[in-house]
Amino acid sequence: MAEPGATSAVDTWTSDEMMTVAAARELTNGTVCFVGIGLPSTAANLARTTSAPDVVLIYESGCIGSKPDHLPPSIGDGVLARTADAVVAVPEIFAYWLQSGRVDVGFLGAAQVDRRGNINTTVVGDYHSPTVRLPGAGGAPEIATSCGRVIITLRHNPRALVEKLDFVTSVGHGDDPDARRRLGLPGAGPQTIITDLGVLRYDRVVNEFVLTSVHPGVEVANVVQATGWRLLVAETVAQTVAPTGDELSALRRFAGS
Amino acid sequence: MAEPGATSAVDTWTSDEMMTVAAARELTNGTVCFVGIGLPSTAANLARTTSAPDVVLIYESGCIGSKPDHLPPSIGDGVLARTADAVVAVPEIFAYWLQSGRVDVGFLGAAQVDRRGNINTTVVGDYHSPTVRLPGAGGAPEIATSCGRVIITLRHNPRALVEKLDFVTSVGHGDDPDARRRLGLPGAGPQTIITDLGVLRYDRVVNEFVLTSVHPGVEVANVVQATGWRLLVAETVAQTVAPTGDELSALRRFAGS
Amino acid sequence: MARFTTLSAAVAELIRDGDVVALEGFTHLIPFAAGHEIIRQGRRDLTLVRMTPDIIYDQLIGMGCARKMIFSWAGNPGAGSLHRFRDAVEHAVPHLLEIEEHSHAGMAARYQAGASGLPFGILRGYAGTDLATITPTIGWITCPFTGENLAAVPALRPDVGVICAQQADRDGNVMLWGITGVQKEAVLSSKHSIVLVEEIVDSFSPRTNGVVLPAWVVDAIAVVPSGPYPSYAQDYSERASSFYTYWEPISRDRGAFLEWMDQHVLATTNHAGFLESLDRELVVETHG
Amino acid sequence: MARFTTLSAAVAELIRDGDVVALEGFTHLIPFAAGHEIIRQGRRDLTLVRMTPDIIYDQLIGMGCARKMIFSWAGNPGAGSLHRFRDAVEHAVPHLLEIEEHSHAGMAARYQAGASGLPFGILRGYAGTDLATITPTIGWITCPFTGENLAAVPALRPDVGVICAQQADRDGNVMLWGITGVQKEAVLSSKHSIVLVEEIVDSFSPRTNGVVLPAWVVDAIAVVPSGPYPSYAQDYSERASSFYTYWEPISRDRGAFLEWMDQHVLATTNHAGFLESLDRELVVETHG
Repeated sequence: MAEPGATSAVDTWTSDEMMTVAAARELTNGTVCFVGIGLPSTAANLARTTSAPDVVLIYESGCIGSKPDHLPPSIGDGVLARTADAVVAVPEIFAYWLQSGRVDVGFLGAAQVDRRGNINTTVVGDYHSPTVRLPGAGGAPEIATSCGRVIITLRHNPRALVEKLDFVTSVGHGDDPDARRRLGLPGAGPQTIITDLGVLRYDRVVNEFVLTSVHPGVEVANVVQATGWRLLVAETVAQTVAPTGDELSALRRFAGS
Repeated sequence: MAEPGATSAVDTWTSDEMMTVAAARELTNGTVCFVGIGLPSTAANLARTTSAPDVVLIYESGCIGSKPDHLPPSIGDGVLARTADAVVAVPEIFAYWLQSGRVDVGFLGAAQVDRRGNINTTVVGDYHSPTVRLPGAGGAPEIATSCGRVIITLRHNPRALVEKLDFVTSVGHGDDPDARRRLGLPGAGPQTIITDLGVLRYDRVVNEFVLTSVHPGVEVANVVQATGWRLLVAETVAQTVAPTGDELSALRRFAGS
Repeated sequence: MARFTTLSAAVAELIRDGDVVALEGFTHLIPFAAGHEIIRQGRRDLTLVRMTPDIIYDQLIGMGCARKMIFSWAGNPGAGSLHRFRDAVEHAVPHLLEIEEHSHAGMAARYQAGASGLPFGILRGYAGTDLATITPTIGWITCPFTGENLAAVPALRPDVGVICAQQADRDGNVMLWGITGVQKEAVLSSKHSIVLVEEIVDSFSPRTNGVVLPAWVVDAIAVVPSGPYPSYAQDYSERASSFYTYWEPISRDRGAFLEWMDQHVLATTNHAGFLESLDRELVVETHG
Repeated sequence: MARFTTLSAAVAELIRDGDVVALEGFTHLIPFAAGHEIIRQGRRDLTLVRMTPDIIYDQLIGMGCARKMIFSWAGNPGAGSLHRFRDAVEHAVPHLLEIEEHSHAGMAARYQAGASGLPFGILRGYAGTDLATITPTIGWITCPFTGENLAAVPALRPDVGVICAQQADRDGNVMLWGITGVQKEAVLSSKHSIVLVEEIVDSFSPRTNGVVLPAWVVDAIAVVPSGPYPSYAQDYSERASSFYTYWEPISRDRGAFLEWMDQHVLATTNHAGFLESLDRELVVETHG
């Protein structure tokens, strides 16, 4: 985790801002990062404009090394192409850049995630008669397959962090610690889940995500209650360093411009 | 075959010029043509600058629609890229443009060809202990596989038009009229062999190439003697129309400039 | 060989009821105008193919043009759901929509296979997912050299591929640049193609990620300025992000949706008419 | 991450005896200077990979650097044979050369598979040819959807990929344009890469078929003006076709070949020295 810097924290920030800042801190300089729409793009660009100026952002629209000066509302805005080191076709971005194993970190959102980091972005309810039809897979299954590691971000509630997924769109650690090897998934899979309440890290021994950090103002009990499975809690739970003034001003400048 | 035009023939031309002119006449306007180095490139460009201005030349170097103003000595000269409608990567030219079945006519040269239009450009003698090591396959096997039809050009002698190939580099009609279908080769295969002595056309019924035309000054007997197999001769053998003055001046201007 | 025509004539001639149609575009250069014209001409039973179906596919579905959709991510990017798509899948409104869903990598491999004249493409993906269970067009293949098991997906070969590009030259060659998505593959994998361009130029300039499609792989070219609106054409316009949020409440309500479609699509005769029918502030900031 | 260095340092650091090395280039941008440097440093037992091995591979073979060659077309384009290659294959001079030969389409598919992180690629080819008999790296695979039988070829993953490009920027990004061959794939499939550039620029301009390789996929960049000579760098030089014909009688005679290599490669310390050692008329018309 990057040092948050010496600037003192400020008092007012939203839990979404805390989540974004915590995600940005996961990226160190030089990391090659496959960036999805929304929070991942915000977090990666926050890292790029603060602690990790040489982070490389790859967008599935084919933009490699984009350096946008404002937050693009989609993953295919003109600013991403204009500021990229290279722009390539979409088949190439998935074959030559993602599948090849060149990406260190993939960011994924989720409608549902389970204790092993498996992800559902397809349906709530039965597939053939869904309660809520979600957008579907997009780039996620192969991001989960091929990135060096995956960071999952989502808002924490029992309908999102669930005991059992309605549909497995993207594989985290399957059902057991050996599942990825058995399925031929080369990346290490999800290692971190960052929510608006805290940070969960994958523990290979118990083969599930364990609460390791709570955000300022959040109690461990809150997080346990907001989780749909019996959440394991680390022996020592840290308190996430609050967003610094530098982080917040960079985030707000970037998102607002 | 394109009309040679009204201009009267001139007296002096080489047998190689006759061969090139005869090959050029095979291309009608709008034909998409996959062009190899040497005579094919000369013939295709001759067609483009005379009878078939809208012939589309594709070079395996990735140049699509090149319109060179002089004969390039290689298939990758700058003039081919500078005058192309599009330049693409080599993997793309083979996958999206050749294998896809978008090319009407492929031109192939040969060190050896047999009566069924199978081609050897690999070795003379035994593969593992060759008398002459030739350049190898290049683009030929898949040109022979995927083009709508193939035109073969080579100088006529019994060591080139042989009873049995030393090595099958590219498949014409295999051993029997059904071979292409059985092997899954979508194009119609070689339909014409143009040499410095005459023109042979593939006859599906007898499953071999038949002499249909001799160049001016060549006797049928000369051609039969210069062929390494018992050459079948059409009932009526035409005489190839001699190169016209227009064709010769275009050819010489193009090749010489 | 490309012919210059109107969009309306191109749709009338090349797109038929029951066709498999790919209107491709990856955020950039989405052929909205073509989708509207398909709606105006009342096509039915289409199989709609696209990696990222967005508002224009939502409109085609809501207006009853589609029998099936083949896709990998269906949403209103940055704004929310495709409510007409959801209504069709969740409640069979206006009628049942068959779906065949893949991942982006799988769809890209399918287009590549189609453009390459191969029956299938391969990728490392789908293993362990439920996609592999519910989508019959996901298969498996073993590497003959390493024994690795990989996913196989069949080639896409749409009847008609429709894309937007920035420019055509007078010979009918087409050029697009910037984010070019799978548009080259959509054209090269389709039996026929329609290209909407911003303008006709005497000659092309080199561009970042410039893609030129020669005239002989294109069937019809129509000049439709701002044809991608509310999407954009790089160096001609900006993405009208406000339209995507404006659309969210309209699409949520089927009545409001139908009224809007009546007023802005069915009651207009072409894309210029559509753009004129919109509130000026929705258009003018991004599309001049 | 790309480091700027000299060609001699890059070869010394990255290319080792026994390595699989791809010096790619398709007529255009052939890394001649890198081949000469490998000869100067006396590398041995290399497996040389290239679609179109030409004079520079002939020189590497004749000088005893190569144990094996993986290729699809070995000739002196427009001029004749590779006599040193032929001497190795026909008479084991200077020693036996193992060969593994494919078609262009097969080699391209192998590079694509390597760049894509796949163990193999597929193509419609080789069926009925003797290539399928003598080359063990040609296999077969059945389409799980149509039952069609297709050729399979294993991925290429060279230890080092070496290419020429026109430009690098100060951050180490690399740009090449014009005929770009399989150079992107050669770099992306290789474990390490060396790029020779004509010059370093502040920023890139858009170019026809412009390919940019980001700094983080390149290991070493060396500025070597006219590095491709007698091949060329579009917009910097023209192909020195006269060199290819000049070379034919030299390469035909092993004695003349060795003398020439001594004088022009071994006795010079770098590419500038090599160019100076040549008769002026061979160089000046095409490479200024």
